[in-house]
Amino acid sequence: MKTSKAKPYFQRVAPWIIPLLILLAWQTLTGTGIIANNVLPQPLQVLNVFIGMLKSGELLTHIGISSRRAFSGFLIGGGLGFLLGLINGFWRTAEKLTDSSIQMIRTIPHLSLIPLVIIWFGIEEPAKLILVSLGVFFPMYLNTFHGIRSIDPGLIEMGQVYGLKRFSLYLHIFLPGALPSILVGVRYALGIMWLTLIVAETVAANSGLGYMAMNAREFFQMDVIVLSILIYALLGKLSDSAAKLLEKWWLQWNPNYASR
Amino acid sequence: MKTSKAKPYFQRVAPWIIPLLILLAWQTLTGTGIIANNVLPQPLQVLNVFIGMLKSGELLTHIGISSRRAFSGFLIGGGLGFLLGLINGFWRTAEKLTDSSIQMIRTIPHLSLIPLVIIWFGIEEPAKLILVSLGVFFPMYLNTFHGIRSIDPGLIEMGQVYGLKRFSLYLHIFLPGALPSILVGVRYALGIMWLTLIVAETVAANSGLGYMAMNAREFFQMDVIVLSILIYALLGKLSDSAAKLLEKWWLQWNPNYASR
Amino acid sequence: AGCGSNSGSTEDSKAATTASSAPLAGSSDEASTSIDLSTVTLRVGQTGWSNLELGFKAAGLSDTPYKVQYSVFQGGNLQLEAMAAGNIDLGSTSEIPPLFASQAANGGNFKIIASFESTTLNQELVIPKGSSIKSVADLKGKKVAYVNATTAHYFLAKMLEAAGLSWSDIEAVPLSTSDGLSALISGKVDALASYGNAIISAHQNGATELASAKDILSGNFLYETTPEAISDPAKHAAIVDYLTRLNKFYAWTRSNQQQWAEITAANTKQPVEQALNTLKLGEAQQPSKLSSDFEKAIASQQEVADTLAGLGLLKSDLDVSSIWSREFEEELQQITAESE
Amino acid sequence: MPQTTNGSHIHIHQVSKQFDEHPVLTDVNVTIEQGDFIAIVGRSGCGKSTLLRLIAGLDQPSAGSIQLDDQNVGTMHEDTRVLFQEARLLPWKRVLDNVRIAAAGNDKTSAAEALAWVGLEERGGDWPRVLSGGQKQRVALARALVSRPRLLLLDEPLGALDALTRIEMQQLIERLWLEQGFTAILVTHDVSEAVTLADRVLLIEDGKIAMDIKVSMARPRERDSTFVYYENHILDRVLNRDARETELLQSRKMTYSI
Amino acid sequence: MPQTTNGSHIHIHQVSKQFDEHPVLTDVNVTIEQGDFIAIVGRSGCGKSTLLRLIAGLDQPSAGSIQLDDQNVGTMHEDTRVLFQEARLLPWKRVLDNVRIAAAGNDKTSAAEALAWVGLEERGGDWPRVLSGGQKQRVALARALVSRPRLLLLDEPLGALDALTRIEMQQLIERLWLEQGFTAILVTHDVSEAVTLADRVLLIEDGKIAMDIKVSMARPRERDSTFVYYENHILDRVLNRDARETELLQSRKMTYSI
Ligand SMILES: Nc1ncnc2c1ncn2[C@@H]1O[C@H](COP(=O)(O)OP(=O)(O)OP(=O)(O)O)[C@@H](O)[C@H]1O
Ligand SMILES: Nc1ncnc2c1ncn2[C@@H]1O[C@H](COP(=O)(O)OP(=O)(O)OP(=O)(O)O)[C@@H](O)[C@H]1O
Ligand SMILES: [Mg+2]
Ligand SMILES: [Mg+2]
Repeated sequence: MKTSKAKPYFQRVAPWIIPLLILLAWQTLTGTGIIANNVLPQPLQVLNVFIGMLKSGELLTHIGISSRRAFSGFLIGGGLGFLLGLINGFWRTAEKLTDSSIQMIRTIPHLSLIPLVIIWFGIEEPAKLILVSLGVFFPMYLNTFHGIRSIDPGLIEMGQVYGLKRFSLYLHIFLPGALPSILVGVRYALGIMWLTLIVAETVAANSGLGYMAMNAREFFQMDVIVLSILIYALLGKLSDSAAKLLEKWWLQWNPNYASR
Repeated sequence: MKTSKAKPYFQRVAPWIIPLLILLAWQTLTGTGIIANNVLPQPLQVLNVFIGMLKSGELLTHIGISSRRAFSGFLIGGGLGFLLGLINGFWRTAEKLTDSSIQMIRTIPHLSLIPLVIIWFGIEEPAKLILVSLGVFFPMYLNTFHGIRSIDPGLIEMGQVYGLKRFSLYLHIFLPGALPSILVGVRYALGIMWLTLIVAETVAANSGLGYMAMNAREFFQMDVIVLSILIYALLGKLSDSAAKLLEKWWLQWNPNYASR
Repeated sequence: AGCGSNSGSTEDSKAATTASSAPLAGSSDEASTSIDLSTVTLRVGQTGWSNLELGFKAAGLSDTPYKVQYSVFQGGNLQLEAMAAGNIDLGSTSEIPPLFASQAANGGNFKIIASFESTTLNQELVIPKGSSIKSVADLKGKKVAYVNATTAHYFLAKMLEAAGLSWSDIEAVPLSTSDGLSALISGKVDALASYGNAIISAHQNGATELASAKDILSGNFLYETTPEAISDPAKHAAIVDYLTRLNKFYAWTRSNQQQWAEITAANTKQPVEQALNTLKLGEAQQPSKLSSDFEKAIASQQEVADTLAGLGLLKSDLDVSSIWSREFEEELQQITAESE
Repeated sequence: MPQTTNGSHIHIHQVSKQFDEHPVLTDVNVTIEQGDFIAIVGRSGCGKSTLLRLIAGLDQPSAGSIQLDDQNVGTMHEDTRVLFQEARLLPWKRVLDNVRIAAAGNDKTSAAEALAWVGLEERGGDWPRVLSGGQKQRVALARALVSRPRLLLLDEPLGALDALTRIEMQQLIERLWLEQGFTAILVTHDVSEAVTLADRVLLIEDGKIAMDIKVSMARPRERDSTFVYYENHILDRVLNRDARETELLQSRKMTYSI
Repeated sequence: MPQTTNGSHIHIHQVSKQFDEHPVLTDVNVTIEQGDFIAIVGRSGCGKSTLLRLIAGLDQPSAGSIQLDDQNVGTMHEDTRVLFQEARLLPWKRVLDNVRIAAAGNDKTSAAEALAWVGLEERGGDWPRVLSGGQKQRVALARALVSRPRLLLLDEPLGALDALTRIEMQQLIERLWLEQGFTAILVTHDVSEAVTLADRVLLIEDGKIAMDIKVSMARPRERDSTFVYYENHILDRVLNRDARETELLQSRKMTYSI
């Protein structure tokens, strides 16, 4: 009882302690020149660049273009991965036919396919979309499949014995049962999505965050480099939070998610 | 009963149908010139290059160097991720302090850190190790943490009520309970490990598979490019199979793994 | 190791006063008393493949009295990036990357200290097999790949200017050397401005030359080092020694063309004849050797800077001489004088 | 016997089941008529649940055949419902929705009605995890009863309930059985429950049907002398197997209606 | 009463527990002496498991206090063991290892011995998932009994067992209790079981202790007239609550020893 008032306060503050310490260390180390500016720019300098690029509209354009690329790729690759995961989780024959091939392809790091993607699909938007889709496909597929496979067999038996057919069985048992795992897959896929985009946007892009970062690298603009990293972090955080919100909402029944 | 003899045969053959079809299509399309050789080399040509490079010992050197880099990074990053996942899964205060910071950093695509890693850690082996470690850290951390958190609370309660203290509780309940999830993390991490290495080995490397592939790209040696992709696939498959073997062995108790 | 022939005179004249020159000191006792090079590690960048490391070994020049640590980069810009972070001591680039690097917050943490003349062959604007494009002027509205912030960037601009086009008349696509090559061969771009291996490979895959940069470019290859290395007597001495050996190395490749072509071919996976041919043509056009004419080199680079400034890629007021250091001028003149 | 008998009939012929090398059932033969109410009793681990799973088509016999309405039981049968020994509630559905999945056409009203039968009309909106053990079991019962099966298999449906709730639930099962006329097979460890509900009691022992007794009593059954006769008859058979048990019986001098 | 009483004593003072707004227990007061054997009976969902969890320190009361050996129960207590209503076996440990985690010093011999007590000496090497419902429950019982607690909380430990196995397990619990002298609290829905084992029977009704009876009989107890007196006394109290139940009683004319 005594601690119940002290704790929430600590718990609310705790997550910010380390980020604040880092920021503080960053500012003092760079501000006092212990770390040279070309090794790490000052936070305020980064903020200035941020405001400048924000005002000129440049930043928002880049973010907009990158986001569109990212999410189109996510929808295509993630959607396919999800569907195939469902099908293979459910239908043994399909699994036997395709799973081991998919697993084999999965082990090819998709970034090593860049030369082939360029040769086959060119250097325009399709190539970027394909790379992102490829990157996103596998975590979605794996987690959907794994989620379906790790549903308590007792519950599936129950569903079958109560006369649930294909579609109802999906809707009432497989989907909700696999959902925690699928959402973990979504969060992974979102991470891979941004990761891929960074590399994909260095291939023949003249817009987007990856281009902005690469360009900054060529001109040694440390402040822009750091800014672009922070923006990636921000975008990543945003999409991750969205996924987390879905978790909270869809997984209320699960004490492991409800209690957080 | 009738199908029980026909099935195993189909099941043993089925996984090879698609790969064989692909190989066949590849050979006929390239062999007949429908697909030009500079768009996709013939399988036999790739095989020739493979044998040639194998004989000269060059290939094995590259593979050896890359593997050493990959697994050192995996051990460091994966080990740290695992430890921190355990600590945070178990100890609420640590979680409150560090989890949200880790999650924030996680959303930064680690490849976007390449410029900073170069500036801070140079261009030698440490930089590559750090990139791989960074890439591997997060899946290991996330899955360990998630694995521990999704253990049936009833079993944890049981363990506590039966007087299991910290270490025993870890050993008998948390670790085995989180193992399926941890192993999924290992398989992800292995994927990310090779992916990162491909990019990391284009930064100031003069050995390793990434360098070999990059070099081939500079000279548009499609056969070497395709070969390097196949070797990545092979290495990925090998490490994945090792992880799967662990699954089979450690998760005998779990009908979802035992039955496969 | 066949490299001590001209060491005596330099030592006598310089070692006592500047204590900065100990070329090929391995053979000399006095050198080691004046300056201890054995604790020095010189970190050298190479572009593309380990050409210097292997070349020195083949030419018998690798017995340096200091340690040399080599790294390979994809391009000169990346070498300068590593130098900005203090990760290498000696880098080599074309004239363009230093111009960009100098715009960094701290001026890039480098100075250009030497210039080598080299061939300007294999720097071309090429079109894929079967292309209907006849001249640079035909590129209007076409997709042209180039390697950003390199000589290709510069000579493409010059070629367009000569053909009466402006940069915005084409659809310029910045690609890395390898991606540009892939894109050209698979017909995804209409032309490619690139250099070196990419051009050789492009020709092998049926591409043809639309325009050559051999008369646009100076062929100057610049060597950069960090201010700290310049002022560190030991490093300074090591660099001078290294550049001396470098000049010898190029001389060696001229007299051992077959051997060097074989090494090149093995490491870049091309036929030996092709490597040999490239080497011969290049040497015929403009042999690789150290140049100590600082004025000429700086003027040449200033012209490049002005062109890029005209494209809006650089600040217009860049004074190129500000990124040069003449600290090595005397020693370099010595070397060139001796090697003649 | 129910008025209308639209229940399934079952023919179990020489059925054996073994797990690995360990035999659980050997050469079991039973015929079950349309609309019968069968109780299966036997000691813990004797194979009651296993037999139920075989009849439901959830598992395949190692030898022999099971015919449901003259068809070999391959996989699950359309009109068969099972109440498992564990509740098996879907954790992601609220209590009412858990019952609804079994109701014809997902009907909410009949699901709510079924919840009322088991005395949980007010818990429809809760998550299964907050229910008590007995409440979970009752939800599972409601789900089984709302599904209008032709064959209903009940695996210790009332094990976690107190005496009173238990009687209510027995009456509920009997009433619905009489109304709907399905065939019912009830696994129970309570002989008195078996006699209360079943037309026929089977005892499984050593992997075989060791006893097969018809209980010819009018319904609703009262605990009269006939009842006690059947109860004791079955209990004697169950308990008087070996010396140890007889001895136990004497030392405790209890009636075994537990 | 056991010979040696190294059991805990418990003082429950004005304890209330509610989930969300829904009250389960209100103002419960009980004192339990060292080495007592207490049985808790009550209808499904009345709060038996909840009370047990509060005593075990697995949950906190909404109001009031619980003292174990004169100390406030904050979290779990060193020497308290709980047998949960579900078996809660670790699926990744074989049966014997599941029992071992509770044995002092992880002792294999005593774990094997405990398995023999519950008649499963041969199943030590199996995975829990292949056990039958009653076998799982017996493994959980073995695990609870091997752990030499000072306070043992048993939540319907014998619910899934047949009559005979049940009696054996009751005797087992009684014997170990007499030997080791722990304090035992047994939740059961079987009044006869409560009378067989407990010194004191508590009935929970409407969130309160509605009845608190001392059972003063010598052990081992036989089903004599005193036994039946206690049994009927408790059953009357349990069943004669309202008209509906009385009516039920009359219509069925059964004794409620189920
Ligand atoms: N975590 C919880 N959240 C909300 N309600 C709960 C929770 N746990 C228990 N309850 C409710 O409290 C009441 C008492 O539950 P409890 O498990 O103590 O019953 P019980 O007496 O053990 O019943 P049974 O004999 O059926 O096991 C029930 O109505 C149950 O739904
Ligand atoms: N999948 C399985 N693999 C191996 N053995 C099994 C399996 N399922 C059941 N058994 C074994 O078969 C025997 C019979 O099990 P079953 O579940 O049918 O018993 P039961 O009569 O239902 O017992 P209870 O009353 O305890 O539930 C048990 O010894 C059990 O361990
Ligand atoms: Mg059973
Ligand atoms: Mg309970």
